[in-house]
Formats: sequence, structure tokens, C-alpha cells
Amino acid sequence: MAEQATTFTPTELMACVAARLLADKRSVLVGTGLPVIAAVLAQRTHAPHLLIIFEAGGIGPLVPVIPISVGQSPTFYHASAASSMHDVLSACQAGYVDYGFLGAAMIDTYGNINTTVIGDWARPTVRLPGSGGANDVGSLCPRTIIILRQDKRRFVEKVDFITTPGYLDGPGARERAGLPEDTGPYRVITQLGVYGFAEPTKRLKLVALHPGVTVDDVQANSSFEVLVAEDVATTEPPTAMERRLLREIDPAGIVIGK
Amino acid sequence: MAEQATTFTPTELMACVAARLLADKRSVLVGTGLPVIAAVLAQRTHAPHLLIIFEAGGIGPLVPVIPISVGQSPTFYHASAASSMHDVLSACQAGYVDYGFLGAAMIDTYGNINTTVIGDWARPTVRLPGSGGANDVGSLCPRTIIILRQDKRRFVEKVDFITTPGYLDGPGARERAGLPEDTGPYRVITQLGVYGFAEPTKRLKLVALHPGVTVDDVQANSSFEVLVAEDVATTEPPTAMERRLLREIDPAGIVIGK
Amino acid sequence: MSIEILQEGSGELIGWHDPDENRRWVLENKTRDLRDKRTTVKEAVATFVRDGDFIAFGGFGHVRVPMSAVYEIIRQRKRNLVMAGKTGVHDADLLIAAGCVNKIDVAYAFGHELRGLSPASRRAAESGQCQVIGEISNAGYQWRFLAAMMGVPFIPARTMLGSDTLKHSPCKVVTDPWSGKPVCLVPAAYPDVALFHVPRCDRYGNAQIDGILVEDFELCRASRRVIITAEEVVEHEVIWEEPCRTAIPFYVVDAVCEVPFGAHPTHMPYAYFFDEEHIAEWLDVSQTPEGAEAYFEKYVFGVPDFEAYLERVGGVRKLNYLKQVEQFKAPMKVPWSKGK
Amino acid sequence: MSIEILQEGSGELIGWHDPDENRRWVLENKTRDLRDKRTTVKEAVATFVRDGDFIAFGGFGHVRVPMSAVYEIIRQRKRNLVMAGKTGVHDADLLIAAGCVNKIDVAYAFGHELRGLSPASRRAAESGQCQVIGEISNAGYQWRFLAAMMGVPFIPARTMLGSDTLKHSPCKVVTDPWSGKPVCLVPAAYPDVALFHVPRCDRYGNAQIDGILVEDFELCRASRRVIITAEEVVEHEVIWEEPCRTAIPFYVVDAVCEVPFGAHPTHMPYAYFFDEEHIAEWLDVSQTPEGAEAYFEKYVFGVPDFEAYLERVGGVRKLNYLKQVEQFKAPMKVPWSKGK
Repeated sequence: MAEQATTFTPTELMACVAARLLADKRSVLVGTGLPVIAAVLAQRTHAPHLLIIFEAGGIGPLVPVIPISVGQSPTFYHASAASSMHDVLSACQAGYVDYGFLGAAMIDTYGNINTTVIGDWARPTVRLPGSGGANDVGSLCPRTIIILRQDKRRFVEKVDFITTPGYLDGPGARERAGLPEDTGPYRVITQLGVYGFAEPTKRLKLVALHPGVTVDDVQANSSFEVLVAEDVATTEPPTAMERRLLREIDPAGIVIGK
Repeated sequence: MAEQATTFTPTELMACVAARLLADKRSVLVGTGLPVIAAVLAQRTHAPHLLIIFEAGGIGPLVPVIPISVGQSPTFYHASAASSMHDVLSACQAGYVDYGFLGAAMIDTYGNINTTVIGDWARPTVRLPGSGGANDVGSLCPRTIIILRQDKRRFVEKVDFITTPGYLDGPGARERAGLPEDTGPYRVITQLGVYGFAEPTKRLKLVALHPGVTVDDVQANSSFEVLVAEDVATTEPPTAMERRLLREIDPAGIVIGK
Repeated sequence: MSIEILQEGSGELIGWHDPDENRRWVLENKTRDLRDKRTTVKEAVATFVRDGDFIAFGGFGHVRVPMSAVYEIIRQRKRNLVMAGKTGVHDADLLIAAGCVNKIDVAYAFGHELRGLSPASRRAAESGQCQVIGEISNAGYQWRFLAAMMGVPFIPARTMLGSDTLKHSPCKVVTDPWSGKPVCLVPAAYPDVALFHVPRCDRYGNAQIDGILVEDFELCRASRRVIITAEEVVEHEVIWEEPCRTAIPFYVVDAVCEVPFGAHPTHMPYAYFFDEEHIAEWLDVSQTPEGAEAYFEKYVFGVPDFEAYLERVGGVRKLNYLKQVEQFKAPMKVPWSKGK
Repeated sequence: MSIEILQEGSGELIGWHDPDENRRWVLENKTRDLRDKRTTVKEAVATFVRDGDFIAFGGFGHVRVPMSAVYEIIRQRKRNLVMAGKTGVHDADLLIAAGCVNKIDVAYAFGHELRGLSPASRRAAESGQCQVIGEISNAGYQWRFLAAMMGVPFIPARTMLGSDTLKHSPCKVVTDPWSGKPVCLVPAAYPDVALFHVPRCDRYGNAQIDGILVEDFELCRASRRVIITAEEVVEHEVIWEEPCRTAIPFYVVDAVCEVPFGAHPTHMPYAYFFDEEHIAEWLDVSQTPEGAEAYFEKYVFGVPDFEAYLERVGGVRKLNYLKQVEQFKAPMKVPWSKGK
């Protein structure tokens, strides 16, 4: 078994868990922050042939250090192509991109995401940035991975605003709406655990707990009753090597912390 | 008055007449053959700031010698851009191209062009190349100029097949079909004369005769009664300078002849 | 026979024109000849950016944003601009905070990517001072520009379906007549004016872009008026060497301005890094209206032009440093990162 | 609410797939990792071109056509190919004459541009040996590939309306729900296989094109299988230097073949001129079926590979001459021009 780090932060753990979900020889559309860190970590560990794509046009770069913007030069450093948003999002729509990564302000039981407003759309309590490319990723990718910090305000029964479609109101809803078949949220990663979606209901379901976290902790940080898999796994903590690599990818600790 | 050439061929005359129709500081989409020769001749005489565009992607070249293909390197020699068909035809559709040039196997009273089949479509007597970019030019350009050799088989009441729309079946038909407003055939140039389109009927109408040609010659080379303008002009013959320039543009005499 | 309109979004349809009407506008207003379009940013903004315009900026996020023009728009106190929030970040934040933009159509705005949310523009959105007139996704905006570039009324897309983003967009959902499945139609968007910063451009407006194009290829062709600021205005003959590198063709361009470091404090790929210290300063002071006001006094109204601004943000030493960071020769500073 | 379908063309709908079905195909068949795809033209054609395929070629007219692959398709006696006549000229003429292509969807075919009509393929069309399954315009085909590249069922266009070209196309005319005007919808076209010749490409398939792209950008992304022949296979690191020059990305490519002069007798911009003597020979002999047959015996079946063919058409002396013509160092010969 790999050497384990003695201490790690929740952010490090989420990055490692996300990285491990990415299969080698597949493609992933990433944004800045944890997603790009997870993808590069995957490349430097079990998935050396993972194709990393940025929505602004960078295709297949060897990302030297974490980019601050998804259009920054590291996103097309030693790349196969420095192309365009039209090219990348067309490729995504045409089925060339396997994984998508999203952050979220709020998520609901069907994996629908809100990053637009808290409160009423016309007179919001809090105005958030909106979709950006999130709706496109969530609409078009076969396997979307969502990363967020979980608490009662963020894990809600029904989001105020569906910025990005999860399973909408349940089985078949995506297809009825016209979204591409066989797409949708795949996993949700929080500081407490990892969630999948139950069949056939498409409701959020706990599949793994991080070390030291209990199902009670999960329920205490959700405003709805989370389904729990029969065989909930326990997340492997970050290895020392993973932690070293995370420092290499984010030397300034912008995302991973100092 | 400019020095006139003592002798000239019908092809030279058609090239000069076509060139003179092109206003300076406008744009023209050209194919190979007489169109590109006419456009370059215009550039080297009265229209130095004419923008020449080729459908395959060449934008604003200084065409050194006549290209044999519309994708050949002279079509983007000393050019502002070597782009793509999507870019050029989009620009045309969006209104950036003023003049279009077309050849034709057959033309009818409304300026509809056939370059697809003679006879029945499914079992043609003669199979011709089809639209190529012709339909796009004829659909999208404000002023389409058509050049062809005229005879009874080529000037017909109704073409067997409308490859490229002229005024279809008369006034308003283009707009009803959904074609962009204020587009359509502008002039037809043959070895006998120059034709416009009568208002409001949109029927072919003789507006100028080449030197030595009579209205009877025109009618004898048309299978329908051609309308004749009240004030039919006489085409100025090519000047010696124009003829010299034509030799420069087509030194091998590929189109202009030897 | 007919196909069903299944849904119509309620977002305001900004920037759409009947294709024939826009063709007429192009015919009457866009020049086709190579003419010298060099001018100053001051002149270009005075002439081509008008109060009430639907405005868009090239680049993406904090990358290759024509900031010298953004500052000039603020300096000239343009008003009632409607912004294409096609990922509008630092540009949107400043223009909203300065009161130039009071409506925005949002794909992404009110945030500074990894740096966090935008205090000033969020305040404006939440108070109603800046109105959000619609929502859309990045692909949605991208393809609205594609439709406009192509001179067609719409482009079909398979995103946004089923979401509230679509409900608040100007898109429609119809049945695809071939597959019978619902498909989203995004309407064309023709900005009144779009501004771009590029590494090099000739005097006529033929511009090259190093690295990713983002959506600049489509956006410049979609826009009615186009201002280019360039690190360097090069001879036309430079374009001849590699005409396949022309991303923006001269005939869509109205003004060409040479502005070295014209993207500062945003990033110019291969040339210079973000000025994270300056962005951090803005994020810090813009937490209050007074702080934002003081910022504009110091960096926009208080300087006569962009070069004076560059002096004020750190001059030659700062600019050299930013070049070094981009070349991996100096470490980046990220003051807004509090070691979270 | 609904919008009207005003017209439906009767052309055979070749190459269209439900977008979901094509996504599934892409998911299961296209690789995403950098893998060495170098092979011979013989292997590439044997593996990726299948009898009955809907096939398309890059380039335009007589420019940058992957002729070494065209000859190999003939040599391997592929049958029942359906060709995208997206301006198919020398390629179409040979493949029809050789009996490989027996259906063609025509934007432009049966001609050799300025050189005149194609005796062999016209004969085949008029006799019914090669069936024309539909008509379309160049823009129509271009945008069918755009739709496929984007994974959408159709793209709207304002061409072809009112014409018989549209009547014999697979397009539909509907009412634009915004303007109320009729608009043409061109359906997506996904070729089963497309072949391109490029100046340089890495072993994974990242290809650069010098000069115009024509419709190769969209076509390569639209096609299910892609074969690249390249003047030179370069190291991957060459791509790194200017990743913005990658016109064809590796993940759409299935085979990479190094074939110097691989476009002969067509033209390779900046590299070599058309071999007009050879094209004239074909136009001359193909006036009879026997002549065409003899041509294939001499230049295709009678040689083991493309290098032997290059020897037969004139070898080093001819190739050097064609390079010189392209560089304006030697005069072109145009034997088919009879001083008309």
C-alpha cells in the first residue's frame, strides 16, 4: 500500500479523490481551481494519457503550474492545439469529452446546480456569477464531477435556480428536455464524502465517507435526507506522493492552501 | 479618349466589360476564369481598392497571375487573410460581399442559371458540374454578374433546372423564397452585348451592344424575345492598355486565348 | 406540416437584428478597402463607443482584455452600456462599478475566477443599479456570435435544455425536424461595438492572435463596430508572410490603436502575466463604493492616458517583472490568495 | 405554438445521424490519448476505408487533394463508395472512372475547373453507372459539415432557397421563429471516412495547413474516421511551438502517413504546382473507357506504390520542376489549354 501522509487538509483530500475518478486515456474538460489540479494530479499518477481540455481553447497541454484563468498560457503550454471556444464546446457537444468538472454554490437531490442567484432571480439576495461554461459541461458531458463544500445551505432539496442541469426532476427528465443521452452528474465530492446517484431514482446517494466522517456528519450538513449506499466505502487518504505532487502543481498554494 | 486596340477577341471584350462594372472600394467574390481576370483588371485600372475574395478562403490577395483553381496559392498571395470557406461564405451571407461573378451553361428570362443538367435530372442528356459555389453567390450577393457565351440553346425561356436563383418567376419571388433582400442578378455579359433586368418585371433586357452587333443578332441568338432598352448603349472596345494588362494577368492565354 | 415551439425563454433579446436589416447596415457602414485606421484609444472610443451601445470585449476572463479601452470608456463617462457578459470579469466589474454599464446579459459576470467574487459589481446587481437582463451559457453566447457572423437568425445547440438558465435566456426550444428531439435555438447577437486586444495588427486592421482565439474569431465578425488595440502595429507585409494567421480581417475593423501593455492588468499570453498585485488592490478597495471611487480617481480620471497609468501602477520595473513571470523567470505574486 | 415546414428537398439524406447516435459512436470508437498512428497508405486505406462508405476528401478542386490515398483506394478496388462531391474534381473523376464510387452527392463534380468537363465521370453519370443522389451548394456542404462538427442536427442558411438545387437536396425550409422569414436548414453530414493531405503532422495526427483551410477544419471534425497523409511527419515538439497552427487535432485522426508529394498531380500551396501535363494526359485518355482503363493499368495497378508512380510520372526532374513553378522560377505548362 502506498505511503500515507500523516496529515492532510480537506482540500487536498478532495483533489485526490477527484483525480482518482479520472480514467486514463479519456478526456476531461476542466476549469481553474480544484478541477485542473485534480486532472493534472491524475496525469502525474495513474492517468498519464488523460487528455485535458479547457473551454477557452487549450487542448492537451502539459500544464506546468495551475493556471489562474482558463484562458491563460499554461492552458496551452506544450499543447496539441491552441484553438477556440467554438472548437472545444463543439467537440464537447459532439461527444469527444468524457468528463466534466464543476464547482457549485448549491446542489440539490437530483444534482442540479445553482451558481446564479440566491433568492429571487429578479431581486436576488446574493448575485452569483451565472453559468459560464458550467451549463454546457453539465449538459454535454457523459460524466460530470461536482466539487463543493457541503453544508445545510449548500445541500438543498431543490435549488433556487437550476443554472446547470443535473437530473432535473428525476429519471428521463434530461432526455425529455432534449439533453444528450447518457450524460449527467456522475459524482459529487465534498469535504465529507463522495456521492453518486441512485438508480432508477437519480437521487443523490452517499457512496464513500472520508476518513473520520460519519453518516451523521453527512446528514447534519444536508438540508435533506441523503440516501446512503449499503456498502459505503472509506476514502483512502492522500498519499505523501499525492501531497508532494499537489505542491508541485500549485506551488503558491492558491487553491491547495499554504 | 483612351487609345483603342485595333483588334480584340470577344473574350477580351467580355473581360473588359465585366471589369468596368466593378466599382472601386467594393468587394467581389470571384471564381477562376474570366471573373478573376475581370476583377484583377479592374484593380489594375479604375478600381485599385477593389477587395477580391475567393470562396475557398483567399481574402484580398494581390493576384500575380490567373489561378487555375480557386484554392491555388495565387488566391492568397500577398493577401490580408488565408481563411476558410466557412469564413468567406459567412461573410457573404452576412453582407460583406458586394459583387458576385458567375458563369452559366444556360440562363433564362429571369436570370435563373442552369449548370446542373440538360434534360431530365434523374436521366440527364448532359450532366454538368452542379452548383459549386454558384448558388451561394447568386443567392447572397447584392449584384451578381453573369458571363456566358450566348446562343439559342443557352438563352432560354425557362431553364431545365434552376441551379442558381435569378429572379425565379418574377418580382418578389426571391424575397418570398427567403433569399436575402436586395440581391440578385445585376448584369449578364455575352459576346454580343450586356443585359440588365427590367423593372418591375425582372426580365432580361438588353442595355448595351458590343461594337458591330445588332439587336437582330441578339434576337437570333436567343430562344426568347429579349427586351431592349430604349437607349441601348454601345460597348467601348478594349483599350490597348486593357489588352496589355489582360496578357499580364493571363500570360499563358489560358482564358484570354493565345 | 410544422414543428413545435416547445419553450421560449424570457430573457431580453439584446443585439438581435433581422438578418436583412443587418446586411443593409453592413452594406452601408462597413468599408471594404484597405484604409489606414490608426488612431488613439481616446479617439476610437469617442467615435465608436456610444451611450446605450450593446458592447462586448475580446479575450476571456482576465486574459487578453483591451483594458486601455476599458479605462478610456470610464474616462469618457460613457453611460447606459449593455454588456455582453460572455465571461465578463475585470472589464465588467470596472465598467459596472464606474456606472458605465447598467445592464448586463450574463453568461459569467460578478466574479474574478479563482480570485473570488466581485464586490463592486455584485453590489450593483443586488441593489438593482445594474440590471441583469438575461442568462445564458458560454456556449450559448459563443454560438449567438456564430449565428451573427454567419448572418443567420439562430444556431441550434444541445445545451441549456431543461435549466433555468434557458428559461431566463432569449433562446427557444423547438422540435428538430429530423430527429424529433427538442433542440435549443440560440438567436444571433450582433454587438453594436466590440473591442479586442491583440499582439499585432496592421494599420488596416488585419490582426493576429497568439495562442487561443477564445471566441474572438466569431465575435469580431458579429459586431457592427470593431476597435482593435494592439501591442504592436506592424507593416502590412508582415501579414503577407502568414495570411493564415489573420484571425481578425481588416474589413470588420473600424479603428486600430497601438497600445503596448494594453491588456494590463490582465494577461497577454506569451508576453506578460496578470498584475495580480493591481487586481488585488482593486478587489480590496472596491469593497466599498468610496474605495472604488478613489480607485477611479487615482488610476483613470487622475491620469491623462494609459501610459501615465502604466507609470502609476509601477512603471518599467513592474512591466519587466510581469514579462519575467510569463517567461517563468520570476515567481508570481498572488496577494489575493490568503493561503486558503 | 409551432413553426411551419415550408419545403422538404427530395435528395437522399446521406451521412446524417441522430446526434445521440453519433455521440455514442464517437464515445466508443475515437481514442483520446496521444498514440502513434503512423502507418502506410496501404494499411490506412485497407483498415479505414470500407466498401459502401460515405467518403470525403480534404482540399478543394485540384488543391491539396490526398491523391496517394485516392490511387490506393483504386488499387485496393474499393467498391460502392458514396462520395461527398463537396467540389470533387480530380479525385471524384478517377474514383468514378475506376468504379470505386457509384453514388455521388453533388455540390460540384464532373468537371476539372478551368480545364473543362470530366469525360470519364460524365459518361458514368449519363449512363447511370454513377448515380447522383442529391444536389447541394458549396456553402450547403460546408455547413452540413459544420453541423456535424458541432453535433447538432442542422444549421440554418440563406442560400439555395427557391432553387432546384434545394429541391434535389436533403434540406428543409422552415419559418424562422424570430423573423418569420423562410430559412433553409442543412442537415448534418458525417462522412464515414475523410482523407486529407497536409504539409506537416505529428505522429499522433496534429496537423498544420499552410494557406487556406477550405473546409478541412469542419470536415475533419465531422468525419467518423480520418486518414492524414502528410508531406512530412514532424516531431510532436514542433506542434508545441505554435499550437494555434493545429488545424486538425489528433483526437479526430485515425491514421498518419508520410507521403512526400502526396498531392500529385494536384497542387500543394507553397510547395509544388499542379502537374498539368499529367492532368492533361488523364483528360485526354479518359475520353474513352479503354483509355481510362489503360491509365489505371499504367499508373495505379502497374506500380506497387506511390513512389513508383512518382517515378513513372517523371521522377525527380518532374518534381523539381513542379517546385520551381510554384516558386515562380519556371513557367507553367498547360497542355489542356488549346489557346481558346
